[in-house]
Amino acid sequence: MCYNKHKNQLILDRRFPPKTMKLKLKIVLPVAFAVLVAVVTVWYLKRHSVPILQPRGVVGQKERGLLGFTLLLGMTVLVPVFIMATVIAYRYREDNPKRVSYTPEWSTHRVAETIWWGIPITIIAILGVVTWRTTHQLDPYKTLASSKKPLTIQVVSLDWKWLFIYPEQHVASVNLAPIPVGTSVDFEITSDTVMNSFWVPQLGGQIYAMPGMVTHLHLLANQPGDYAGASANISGSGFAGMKFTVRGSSQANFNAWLNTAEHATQPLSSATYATLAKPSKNMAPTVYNHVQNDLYDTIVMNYMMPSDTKSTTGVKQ
Amino acid sequence: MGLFAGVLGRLSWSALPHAPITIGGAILMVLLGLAVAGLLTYTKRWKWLYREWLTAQDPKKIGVMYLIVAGLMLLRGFADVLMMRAQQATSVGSSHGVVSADTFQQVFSAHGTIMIFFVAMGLMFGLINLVVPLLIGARDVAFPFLNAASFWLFVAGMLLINLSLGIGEFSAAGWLAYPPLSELRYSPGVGVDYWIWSLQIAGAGSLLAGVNFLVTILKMRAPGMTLMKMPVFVWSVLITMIMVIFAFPILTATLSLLALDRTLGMHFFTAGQGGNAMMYVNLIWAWGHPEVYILVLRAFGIYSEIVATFSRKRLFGYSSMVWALASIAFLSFVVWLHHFFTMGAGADVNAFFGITTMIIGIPTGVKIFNWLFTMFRGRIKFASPMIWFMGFVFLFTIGGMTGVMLAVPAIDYQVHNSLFLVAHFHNMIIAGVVFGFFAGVTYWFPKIFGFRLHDGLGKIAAWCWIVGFVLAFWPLYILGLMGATRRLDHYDASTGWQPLFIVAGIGAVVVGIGVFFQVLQVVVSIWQRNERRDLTGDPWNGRTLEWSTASPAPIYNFAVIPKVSERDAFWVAKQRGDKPERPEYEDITLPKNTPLGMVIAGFALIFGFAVVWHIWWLVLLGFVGIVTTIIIRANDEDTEYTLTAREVEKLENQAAKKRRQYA
Amino acid sequence: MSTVAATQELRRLNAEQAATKKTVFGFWVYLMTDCVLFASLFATYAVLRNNTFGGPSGRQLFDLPNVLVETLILLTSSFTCGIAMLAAQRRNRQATLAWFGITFLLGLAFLALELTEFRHLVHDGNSWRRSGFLSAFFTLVATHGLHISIGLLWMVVLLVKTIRRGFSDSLLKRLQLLSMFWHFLDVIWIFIFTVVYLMGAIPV
Amino acid sequence: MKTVVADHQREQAQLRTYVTGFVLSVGLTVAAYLLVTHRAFSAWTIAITIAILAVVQFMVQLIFFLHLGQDSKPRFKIGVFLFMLLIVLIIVVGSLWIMHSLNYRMDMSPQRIRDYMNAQVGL
Repeated sequence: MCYNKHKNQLILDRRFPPKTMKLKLKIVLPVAFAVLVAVVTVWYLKRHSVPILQPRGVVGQKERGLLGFTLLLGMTVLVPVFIMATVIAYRYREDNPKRVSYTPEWSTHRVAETIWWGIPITIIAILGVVTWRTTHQLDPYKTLASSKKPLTIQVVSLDWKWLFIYPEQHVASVNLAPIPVGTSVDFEITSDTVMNSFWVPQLGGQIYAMPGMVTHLHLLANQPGDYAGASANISGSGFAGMKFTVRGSSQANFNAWLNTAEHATQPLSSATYATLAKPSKNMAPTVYNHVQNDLYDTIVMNYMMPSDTKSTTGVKQ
Repeated sequence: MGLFAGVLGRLSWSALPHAPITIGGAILMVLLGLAVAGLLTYTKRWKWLYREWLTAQDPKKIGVMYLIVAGLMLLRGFADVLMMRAQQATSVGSSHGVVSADTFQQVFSAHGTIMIFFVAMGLMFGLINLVVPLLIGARDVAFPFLNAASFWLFVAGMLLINLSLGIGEFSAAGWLAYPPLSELRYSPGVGVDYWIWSLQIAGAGSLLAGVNFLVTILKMRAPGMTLMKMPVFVWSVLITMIMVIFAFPILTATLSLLALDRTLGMHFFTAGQGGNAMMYVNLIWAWGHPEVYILVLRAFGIYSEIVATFSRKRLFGYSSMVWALASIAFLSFVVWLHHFFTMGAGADVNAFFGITTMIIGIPTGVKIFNWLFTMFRGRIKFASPMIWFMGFVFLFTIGGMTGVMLAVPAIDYQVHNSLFLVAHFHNMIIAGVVFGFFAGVTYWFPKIFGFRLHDGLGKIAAWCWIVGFVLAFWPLYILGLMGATRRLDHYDASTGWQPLFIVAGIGAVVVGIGVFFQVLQVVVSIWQRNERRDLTGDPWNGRTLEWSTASPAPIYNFAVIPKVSERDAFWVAKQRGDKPERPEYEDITLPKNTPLGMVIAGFALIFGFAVVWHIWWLVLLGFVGIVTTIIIRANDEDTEYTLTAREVEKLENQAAKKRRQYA
Repeated sequence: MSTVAATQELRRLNAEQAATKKTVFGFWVYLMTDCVLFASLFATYAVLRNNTFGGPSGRQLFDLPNVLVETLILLTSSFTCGIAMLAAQRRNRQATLAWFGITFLLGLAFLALELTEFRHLVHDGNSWRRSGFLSAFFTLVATHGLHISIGLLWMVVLLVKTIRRGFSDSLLKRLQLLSMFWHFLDVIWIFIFTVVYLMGAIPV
Repeated sequence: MKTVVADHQREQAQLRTYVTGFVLSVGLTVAAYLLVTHRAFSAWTIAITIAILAVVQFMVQLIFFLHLGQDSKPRFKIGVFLFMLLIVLIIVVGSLWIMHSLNYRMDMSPQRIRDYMNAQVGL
């Protein structure tokens, strides 16, 4: 029977779960489970590439530091709450044999309340100051301080591929963007299809690619290497394939790549661009040369002005 | 197709589903419907269903129907979860998993929309209908007919979104359908229209319910119950209703603009022609963020009630809890830009919204400390609601911490739209909102149905949900840091992500076991209902007014409206041990049952379906139907009946006699 | 016996009055949500104001004298609606019907002027498909026009009810709601008139 | 008898408020209209003044026609109204601030954006 009429009190259902599970187990088991999860996590992170925690770009390193700082700040609230919750739940449980005080009417305590209004406020104040400073410091529109001459790459997100145009060098490449190491690279990003998000986790940060608008993202690679990039905003059925690589390379390798690009077989005129703009998935990296110089501006302007005034791109509105 | 095109707009045979998964889902839904219809005809209960439930105006009946519909939608949403986990665990390198990319995108769009709009909002309005009139000592809501109409509009929205499984397809643009992807040019199908119109209809239902409950709480409290003497759950409902009435019009406006873009060729958010897609993102999140706080604030209210009752102590710091609720409500309207830090706004704008987002963490932290100090020096009885609460405390704090991390714009640049973000908001919604409702439903179940739920099974379900949640979403936090974006239907083997997706799949299965135990709990409790009956109306030694009346609560809630003099009125009365004096009954006027609420929603469903398929004559018919039904209802004079004092006395004695039989 | 009946009657009257105040408050809350709906449309219009995509802007399209006449008509209809409510409180059926009739005609005139303005715009090729600005303009002004039509339909329903069944408390309550709705629409039009038309016509 | 007279007086007072409300509204509308059509001041001052005139007319309509603020003790009506104003301000001003900041950085001419970026040297 589960309801005892005389004592007008609820007897927990003894039949299920089995009586034998000791109370201590109910605390030790979750703690053990949490420790196991933490250990497996650390082991797993050690053995796999974790771009956000192993950045190779100046911006990425600053952002990782900020992530660590905020995590620690958060821990100063999380750990006390976990400890208090466990201790209070254990000590003041109903069937605690030890005599513990029971004050049903006690419901306010000035000092305690000022403490837990005060502490979160100070923590958030600290974090607020840090946020204000770092948001201005890490503004994607800022050029990064570097000894070398900054490089501009115009990025156009298409239906499920990325087009990188090197305006000064008049070459273009799809799904592969070599950049010289140690240079502040200004990515001028727009889209000729739906909204995408240009994201290179290992170099740091992302920004939306939107049709008819130009957004800027400055990245700087500290050392050579292939850095995976992806679109972080759903853009239709080929979204999972919208991957590209930013190849940090020494100045020599970068110049070598430019040479091969200049002698590429296909020029990037508006006609070839029109075929390129047609939807296609998982396109292998290809290179174009003799890029038509106002191609990028036309792509952007196509959405700003009616196309009858000046239209070269094949993609009709 | 000449004549045919005009008559049925875009609707044609090709609208039937092709992909195996959707065909299976559609057939399952049809079979389920037929089974229920068959059962009703077999037990000859159609009349009973129509008389007792479909035309009901009693908020408790409407609340039960909300819970049933939301429960069904939880199962459907959970089916989407299993499909997504299976796809993401298997679709690596050469293999393309269980579903095609396009179906996968429809699955996650449907999952998000159903879970937020039809499960969370449904459970919430269900609980509020059931309990708020009881908590404030009222007999009914302010506008009973409006209450029934908003429930049926909610059902019409639910039906429209489920119709998209069988006829046509659903939106593949995510649960918030950002343009230009959701514009005609990139989503030419009917998917996005289904999404828009099911949300418009359900959203209208929510808005009307918001107005209704705001007026109920402000105007129909028991005599003597001032605002600061209300139970904290009623405070959280009052504040949430204020947020509902000021957030949902933004959703209605934004969805209408997108609908105008798609139907009349306007250019609000189109890529060219002067449209500005960024404005859509701005408006949808100006509603979006208050919406998620609308969900979580009421779960906070439920936790306050549960912790106070099960610790057998007054809630700690009542006024600071109310101030925390009010400050969260206001702050929730000034933070929405943290959903698009990475769109390219200036550093000042990003920093401002980052800081306001962090400030919301303060009142939430205060509430958690207040709950812990309510438990401090109490006598805590760990029934299953308290297990849900303990799960909430541990998991929600982790979610809160990752939320504060995401509030820093520079960090958000790294993890925006990654699985880290997905894990964060699931942390908040599952650990916060869903655990809160399961605890609330278990807590108030005896007051609604007269018998208690099986507590042991409830605890196992709670543990399954907690462990399953950690297994399902902790890997997602790691995957987010490893560079995995959300909504991926395929990824390369070289990324090393597959083991984590498999663990997440196992987590989903464990949560599935938890859901199974919940269904088992309900079935077992119904099976043993005579043993588990609650005869005193106060199974948990409660503190607030709803435990002073019998359970299941009679149709008029209170034979005599109680007088209230201070907080936790019922607890104080019990402590003083004053005998309930002989009640002198009075006449009670109650609303008559009417099917018109259902009829309006039926016409709204026809209107929505017709607009989706451009069947213009049916659109006109639907609209005219709605207007005429409203006019008919407005002219209908005798909408109430009165129970004379003697009838009330007879009903009370009958109920008392039945209770004595069970004892 | 009479005291019991009197208290019964008093309690019924109080209940009646409480019910009216509750409904009026409920409708007022609904009007506030409509304000937020219009605020979203105003915000969208303000953002898309200059997105004319090469097409004509407000300055070329708006015929200010016509709009001034519309505004004055709506103000007068708001005034006559006030007078009609006074007559209704006096339960003078003739005066109420007359004044509400005038309010109805003024509302209809406002709607007619607005529709002709729309027809001219569409006729000259500046329909809502032409540009973001025109979409926002048509939607904002037409939503207000839609609310006006709902108000007019509501007025017809209530006038027919007054003619057929004369005054009852619930009818007075509904007339009060209608007049609140009508004054509210007038307030919204003030902002449309200022933000859309006047600010649109300021020579920059 | 006394109640009838009181009603009459109350009605006259009500009529007077409607008339003054109406005259004020018409006056404000025409004033704003003339300001715009006679280009007497700079665009900026005209915009500000007609905005103020609109707000004044808004208040006139609220007080004279919608009888705001004269309800019973727990003033929920005016409470809901003020919170609505707050939300409307947040949405409209917030949206404009955000969209201005977005557009300012989004479709600038290439030359101006280069200066903008160079002006703020980052890390």
